[in-house]
Amino acid sequence: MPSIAKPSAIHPSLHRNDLGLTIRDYEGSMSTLCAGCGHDSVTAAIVRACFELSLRPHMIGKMSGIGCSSKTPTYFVSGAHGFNSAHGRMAAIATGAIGANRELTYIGISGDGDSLSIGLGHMCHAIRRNIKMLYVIENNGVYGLTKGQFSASADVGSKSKRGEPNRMAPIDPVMLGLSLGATFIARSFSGDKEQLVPILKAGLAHRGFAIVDVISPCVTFNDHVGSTKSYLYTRNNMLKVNETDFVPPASEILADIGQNGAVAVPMHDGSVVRFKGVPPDYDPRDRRKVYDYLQEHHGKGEVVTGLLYLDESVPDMHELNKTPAVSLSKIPYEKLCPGSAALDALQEEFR
Amino acid sequence: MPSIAKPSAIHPSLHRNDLGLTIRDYEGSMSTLCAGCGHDSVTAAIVRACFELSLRPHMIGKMSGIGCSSKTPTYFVSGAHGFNSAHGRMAAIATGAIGANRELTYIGISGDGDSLSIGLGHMCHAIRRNIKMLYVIENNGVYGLTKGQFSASADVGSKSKRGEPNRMAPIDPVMLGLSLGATFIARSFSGDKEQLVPILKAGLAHRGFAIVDVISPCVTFNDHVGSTKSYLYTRNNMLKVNETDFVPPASEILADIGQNGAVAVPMHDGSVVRFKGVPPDYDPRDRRKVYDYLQEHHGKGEVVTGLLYLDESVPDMHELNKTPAVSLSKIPYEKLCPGSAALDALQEEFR
Amino acid sequence: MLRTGVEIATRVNDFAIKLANVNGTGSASANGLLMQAIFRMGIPVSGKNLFPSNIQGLPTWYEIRVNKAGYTARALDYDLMVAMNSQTYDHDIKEVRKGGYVLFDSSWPLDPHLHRDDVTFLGVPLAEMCTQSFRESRERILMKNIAYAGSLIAVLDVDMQIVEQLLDEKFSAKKAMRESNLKALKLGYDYAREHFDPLPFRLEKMHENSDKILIDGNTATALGCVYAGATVAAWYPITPSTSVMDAFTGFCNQYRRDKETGEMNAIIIQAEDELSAIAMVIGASWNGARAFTSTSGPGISLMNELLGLAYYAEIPAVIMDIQRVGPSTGMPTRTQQGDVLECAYASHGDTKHILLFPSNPAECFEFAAKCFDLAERFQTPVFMLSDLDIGMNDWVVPRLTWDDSYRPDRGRVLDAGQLDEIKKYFRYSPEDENFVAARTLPGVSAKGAFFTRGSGHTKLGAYTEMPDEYQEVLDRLLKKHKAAAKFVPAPVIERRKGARIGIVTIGGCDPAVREALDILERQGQPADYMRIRGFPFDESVEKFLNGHEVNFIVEQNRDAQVKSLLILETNVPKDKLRSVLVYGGFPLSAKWVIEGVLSQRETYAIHS
Amino acid sequence: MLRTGVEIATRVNDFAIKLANVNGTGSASANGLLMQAIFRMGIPVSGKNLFPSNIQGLPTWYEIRVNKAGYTARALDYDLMVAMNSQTYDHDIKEVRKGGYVLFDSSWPLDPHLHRDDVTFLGVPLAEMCTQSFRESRERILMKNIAYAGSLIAVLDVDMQIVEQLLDEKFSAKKAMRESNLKALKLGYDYAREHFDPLPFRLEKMHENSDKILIDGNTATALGCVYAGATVAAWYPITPSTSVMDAFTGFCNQYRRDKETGEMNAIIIQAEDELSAIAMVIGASWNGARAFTSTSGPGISLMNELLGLAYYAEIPAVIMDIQRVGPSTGMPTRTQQGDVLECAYASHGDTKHILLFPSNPAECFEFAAKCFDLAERFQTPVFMLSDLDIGMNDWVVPRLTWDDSYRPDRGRVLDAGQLDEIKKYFRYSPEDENFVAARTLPGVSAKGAFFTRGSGHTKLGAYTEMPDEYQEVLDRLLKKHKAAAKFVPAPVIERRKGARIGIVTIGGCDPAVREALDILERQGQPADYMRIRGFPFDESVEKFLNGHEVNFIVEQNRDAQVKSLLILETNVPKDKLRSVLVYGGFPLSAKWVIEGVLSQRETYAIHS
Ligand SMILES: Cc1ncc(C[n+]2csc(CCOP(=O)(O)OP(=O)(O)O)c2C)c(N)n1
Ligand SMILES: Cc1ncc(C[n+]2csc(CCOP(=O)(O)OP(=O)(O)O)c2C)c(N)n1
Ligand code: SF4
Ligand code: SF4
Ligand SMILES: [Mg+2]
Ligand SMILES: [Mg+2]
Repeated sequence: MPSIAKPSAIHPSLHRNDLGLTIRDYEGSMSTLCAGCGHDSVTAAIVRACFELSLRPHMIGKMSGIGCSSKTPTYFVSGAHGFNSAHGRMAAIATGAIGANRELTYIGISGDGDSLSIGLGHMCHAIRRNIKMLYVIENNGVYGLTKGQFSASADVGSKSKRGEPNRMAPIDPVMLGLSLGATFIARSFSGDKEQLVPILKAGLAHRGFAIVDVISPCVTFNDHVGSTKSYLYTRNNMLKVNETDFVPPASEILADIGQNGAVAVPMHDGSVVRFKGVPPDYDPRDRRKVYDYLQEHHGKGEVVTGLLYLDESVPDMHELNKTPAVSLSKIPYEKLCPGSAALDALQEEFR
Repeated sequence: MPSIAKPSAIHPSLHRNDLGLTIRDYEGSMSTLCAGCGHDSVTAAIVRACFELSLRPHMIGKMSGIGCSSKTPTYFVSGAHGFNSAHGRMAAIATGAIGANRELTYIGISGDGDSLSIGLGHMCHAIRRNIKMLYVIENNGVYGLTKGQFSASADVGSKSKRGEPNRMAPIDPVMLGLSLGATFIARSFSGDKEQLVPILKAGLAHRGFAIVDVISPCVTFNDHVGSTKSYLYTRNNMLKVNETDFVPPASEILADIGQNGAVAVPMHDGSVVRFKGVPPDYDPRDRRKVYDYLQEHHGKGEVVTGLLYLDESVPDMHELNKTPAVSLSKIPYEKLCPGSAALDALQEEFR
Repeated sequence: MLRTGVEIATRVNDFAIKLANVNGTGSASANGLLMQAIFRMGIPVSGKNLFPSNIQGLPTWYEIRVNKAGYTARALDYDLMVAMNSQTYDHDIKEVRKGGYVLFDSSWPLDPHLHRDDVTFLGVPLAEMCTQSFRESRERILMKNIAYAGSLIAVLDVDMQIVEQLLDEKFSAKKAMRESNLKALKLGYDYAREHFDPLPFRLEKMHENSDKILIDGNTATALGCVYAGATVAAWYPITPSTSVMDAFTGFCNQYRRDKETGEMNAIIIQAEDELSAIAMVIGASWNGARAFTSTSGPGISLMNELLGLAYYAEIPAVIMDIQRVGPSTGMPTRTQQGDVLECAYASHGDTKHILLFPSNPAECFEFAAKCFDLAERFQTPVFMLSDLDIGMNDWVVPRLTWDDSYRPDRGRVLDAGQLDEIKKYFRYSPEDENFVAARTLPGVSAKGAFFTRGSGHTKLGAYTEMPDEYQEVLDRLLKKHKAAAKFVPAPVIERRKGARIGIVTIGGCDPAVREALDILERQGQPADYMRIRGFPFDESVEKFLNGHEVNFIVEQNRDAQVKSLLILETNVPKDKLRSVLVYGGFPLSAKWVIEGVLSQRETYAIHS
Repeated sequence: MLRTGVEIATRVNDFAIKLANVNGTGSASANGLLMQAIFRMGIPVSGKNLFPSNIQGLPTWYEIRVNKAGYTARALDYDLMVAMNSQTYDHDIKEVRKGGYVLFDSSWPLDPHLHRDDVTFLGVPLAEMCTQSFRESRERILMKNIAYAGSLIAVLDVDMQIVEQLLDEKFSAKKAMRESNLKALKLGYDYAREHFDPLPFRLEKMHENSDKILIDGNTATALGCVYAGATVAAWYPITPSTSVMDAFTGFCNQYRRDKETGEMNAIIIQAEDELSAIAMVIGASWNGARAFTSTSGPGISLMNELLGLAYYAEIPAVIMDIQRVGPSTGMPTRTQQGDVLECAYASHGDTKHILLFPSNPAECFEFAAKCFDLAERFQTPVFMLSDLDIGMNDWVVPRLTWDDSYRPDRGRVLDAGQLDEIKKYFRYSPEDENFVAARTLPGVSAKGAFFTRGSGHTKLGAYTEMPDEYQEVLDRLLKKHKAAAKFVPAPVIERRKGARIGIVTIGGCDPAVREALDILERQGQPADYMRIRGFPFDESVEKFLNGHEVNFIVEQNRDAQVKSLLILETNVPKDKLRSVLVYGGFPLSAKWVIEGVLSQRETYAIHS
């Protein structure tokens, strides 16, 4: 099918990163989403995060399910392998992919339908296994690709385009993550790149499973008055609990960490995540405090955003399973096959 | 296959309930579970709860998935229809059953494997829909019927029979329920009938979805030293946060409710649940407090039991959907078919 | 009827036009308006919407075929192309037949390389005119479509009164919208009248549609479920089945809601996935409600396990499978008949299911209702295999009728009274002449209580792991399935003089195959026709096939799934069955059927 | 070889015994001990464990057949019944053949109604003796089993040295256990020696097993996966497949763990369900690891959707399906071959998969490894269809051998170097002679990067919704599947003089069918034999079937699934194919095969 002739986006800065690559090198093919779709902004933020972290494109694995959101991996880092799999199964497919090759950096893109309905069980168990990946939920409160049905993240009272209110309690990936022992939990907004990019970078550096719930409005089916996932509503009700600073490994900035009241968390890979403007009654390392804070502000109808919870102390799936540092898919066959002699010896037990 | 010849259990009291039935009338066929299995005690508690509530056997619907736990509906209330369905699908099948007939009292029996692994998504969405049923998880930390693999509820460090420790964070149905907005959340122990029976009765009277997580040891595969789901461990580490009193509708006891520091919650059907011995820092009606309390004591390795959280204010699936009070399956066809005249009229729109 | 690529006499009510648009620009309403107006002119017409799996920005096409003889299958050569999508100019302009016409937006000049000498280009400055006449940018985009509709109305002689009438009906509430639509319509209309000569093909009123309606299969399916008395619907959104539930919801609000109390005599549950959707249907049916789900291929795959439970535990379930192109996600907005084998034998172990094959929305209505009677009488899952073409396109079909004396066939269900009369109740015996045993519903009587299980059970309903006891039940299930053959809709059979071959098909292939049959007959290749409408197959299916030296099975999948089912489930020798397979994803055209049959001419002995 | 019910000459190494126990009382080890001892005596033997889907308390049986001629399929008439389960006395005692023996626990008197004049009752006061000799109640229960083993050793002439040797090996670590076992053994042994005359059938050393081993299919399957170099295993527990992963885990700890670092060159993931298990396999294979899952029918049903994804996106996947009795939960501890059709055509849309049919543990080992080569060469799912009988029973098979020169066939995978050499990389072309295109692995080179999708794609890997582009790829997939016929294990074919009929089967039916063939030949009914080992079918399969006027397809399911596959996927006329179906859930016996064939004698013209 002929591809669209929109003019390709222009990036003023052709600034190069440590690999000598420009941000262009992290882009993908032209988006086919609706003009104004929040998902395209998330794509742009991912492009920037990968660029700034100087990730090698071919060492990235892009995973997704099915949905408008799940289409987006085609729109970033065309130099990376991508897998647009089946509806709701991405977390499980990623688990297998990561099991086979722990050397790649995994970026999973999902939607609220993909993750909170059909794929809910898989996501919960991916959290349990603490598989090392960045897991982005592009959350618009509806099933975009199937034309606007409520998803499980729709808030009570939020109105559909036709005006019917949703009546069921929403599934909040943040609360869910807290209850399941998730080790990295963030919420952001597609319209706030300043906040989103550092969070994505921190997520990419995290030791295990990093959930980032991004409110990403669906301009076509859920951006109307009465929706609690619209641009307007989110802007008006968004509360930033903190600002995230991502400090790459061995950066001189390391010096002033912890100073002037900022909370600093050293990441597994040597980088540091620094939280600024953290309220006194809040500590991103204390599950109880976080839950309490969120409950309180959620009660006030506020959409709390930021890197909400972080715990670098929990081993990921590979550490738990004592697999070698090198990718299992790279281990030479000779090391895997016990050989005929061992077989003969073994068979003495079968007599 | 010939059924077993164990002598059938003897019940001393042949006391009759309001329907003139004895407890025998609430029993089912002989259990084929291992001698000492916790599930059999849960069965006994259910028998007693139904008997004491004077439920009409044929107005009960028994639902289950697959597992040793899911076998138990055959062992109680043989006068009720039962549905031993498929592994993990009970919550969804019950949703449909309840949708069709809201007049029955539904008792769902599941296992930790059935509910927290393969059936996790369905259970979470049953919570969201707040379908009116008692949902019992007979939680033994293992897959009993398939011979003892760890389930998702196995605690970190809990040892398998072979001695390997579980390494992944458990999925705790109580925490999960809190995060998903469940309206009735309890935890108990198969070995503590005094606590369990009133909780089951309260659950049966609840307006919506009542989760009861019952620690129910698997004597064959998970009752050894090193297991955190053994009889011994549970007894030693169990902390009763409160005592539940179930007060049936229009009972004289109603008088002294609320007195001597007890918390009393009026149920949808006019009955009352009274909490005794509630710690000062605890309120079963305050989600935040409950979460905080559980986190604190869980941290100390305590197994907090009791009717932990209760909210009677949330409508169930039928109320949310404005269905009639009578079972949909009973509505006469004449009321359902618009008839030929309406069809002719309608078709003017199709021209 | 097909015409060769060259000859172009002036033709009345016999031509095909194609409209190429950009998805999400509101062209659908303009195209629908045209289609509906032609329908109201009493002329046989069809419209096929070829849309992408995308919400906005990708190419989308709409085809309208007008044919006084009533041939309304997809035509493959277009007399007129309305080229509104610059991305696809190349492709679209190539598709116009020699001597055909291209109507395009002349606000921008056509790139020279797009020019063709053998077609006439009709330029209308649509964007220009709309920009001048309308303020809002969104409105300008929308009105462009109405404007080209206006031009078409002019060049094709669509009855303007009818069009205005349609606008009145559509915008009775919103006067302003009506005005702007009329305005846009006039823009295009007047421009065309001024600048273009009459085309060699045009419309003229007929009286073919007085007893007909214009409806899509999914709406008709939903209506069938309402009339059958379905009260529980569970589903998970998936193209192209979603509109079944949208329509069912609408009809329930219209017909099932109590004006005073606001209570609705139905519950529609958007499930968390397809596993739960079928689970809910099974749970509701177990409890005595008429329940159904609508889905498409991927959903059927996910339902596999529970379909086996319903089959083995003998629980009614109705599944509307609106097929799309597989495997996997495949092409969600393209049509295929690729789920036939999967539905017939869904689930592990030995299972066989009942299938119905509607050919158009009218049969969707009839068969949807029928599904519930079959599911309850045979206490088993019943599939209606519709598809995207039937389900989502508007078809001209005879008015739907309903017999008010109809009462649901609930099958064998014992009530409290009947239970009192028997000594002891057993779920799986005694069986009736169709090998069906009586079930009981929860909440009726303790005497009827039994334990439903998907594990091994005896004919009395008790748990078993014993071969003979297990086998006894499984063997009855096989007989029960065979017995259903007499109850599914019989095949439609039409014979022609001198026919020695048979042409067989299912579902939406019907109009294309019928057109092909006429053409073949004219070419001295008369063939008998059979359209299969249900599985298990009725004896008449076997008789027809055995009665012809060769039968061509026309179906829309790669692996000849219907033919495979005929081979396995009838006594017909394999060499009597040939395939004509078309599975690219667009609705079937007679041309492909004819080519498919004639290309195999040499491979069979017959014909002078 | 079968004997008629009456004649009872003294027989050496030719008899069958059945042991009836209560589940969960530890009888398995006693029965296994006997079986192993007989094996060590060099005598052809088989043991079939008929256990319930229950952990403790329900009836369970173990059958041992000893046959010097090597016929070790299930025998249906028992010379000796060891009746240890009072619940099933009735049933068990009835099963003993005329003139047979019943060994029972005489601690309690047998109810008179159980008495039979035509069998001899051997009472051993097992409980009594054990209560006197052992303190702990659990020990008493366990030792009762060892005690009856002792009695059997006595009456059957099992070599006591071998038994003691086995105990030494088993309890090398636990001396105390060894002593109590020996003690219990002696109790039963001495009692029997004292009280019973020699039986008319007994054991005598032979030398048949020197080059053989005793192993179950699931262990062999796991071993095959280890030797094939599988590094990622994902599974969800389900009987009877669970022991595949138990064994794989054990072998990985043994062979894949680095003694120093403790690191393991494999990851075994217990998934949350079967959907995720297959998802993990697909993810891992996509990433270049050899990955597999093991499951049974219900799991296959749940995997349906993703199997279509792997087929269409062309991703290797290996699935070990240890079949059990369906439909639905069915009988989890009974055996069947009921998933053949579901696996062959799994998923919606047009799909076809590669199937392997091992007949015993030795082939499980060989085929399990083969699965990975096929999956990677053809970039598609490959199923090995084992079953409960093969997978969970101990079989006597030739020692397993491994060719150290074997290297995995990774199929077409481009490395960085090869990618540098090509101008541009496209996922789905060019194709090789087997219609397979080269894939690339993530993490190798940006030049090899592509987007894997289950949605419509062109032969270059780009997204498409266009019929011709879609069809081009789908047609190649069909050719690719056909091409695999040359690569799956060829059928085993054995011809007999004068044979005019063919007898065809798959998998674990092999020993029973071979025994039947010998008996039929003796009865003047020689038949040629073909055991199919893979799908798609090799030409030789077609040739064999066409070469016989009638072929009997022996299989363990109700719906003749293998025969159906042969009808659909070969050119063989239907009337050449007949069915012999045995699907009650117990392993096949020659008796049923013979009956099945002879009962259809009248229906075909052949034989003098
Ligand atoms: C098994 C299956 N069921 C249903 C669908 C149809 N489907 C495609 S996308 C989608 C939901 C998408 O919603 P979400 O994940 O929130 O993504 P969004 O489009 O909103 O970004 C559904 C139901 C499918 N592709 N597969
Ligand atoms: C689809 C499917 N997968 C796997 C199984 C096998 N299976 C039966 S019960 C069970 C787990 C039971 O564990 P749980 O729910 O905790 O019940 P318990 O036996 O411990 O009481 C499993 C995996 C099955 N029956 N169906
Ligand atoms: S439908 Fe909504 S989610 Fe999908 S692309 Fe358009 S705006 Fe984005
Ligand atoms: S195995 Fe465990 S859970 Fe199952 S019956 Fe026995 S004790 Fe109970
Ligand atoms: Mg969404
Ligand atoms: Mg359990």
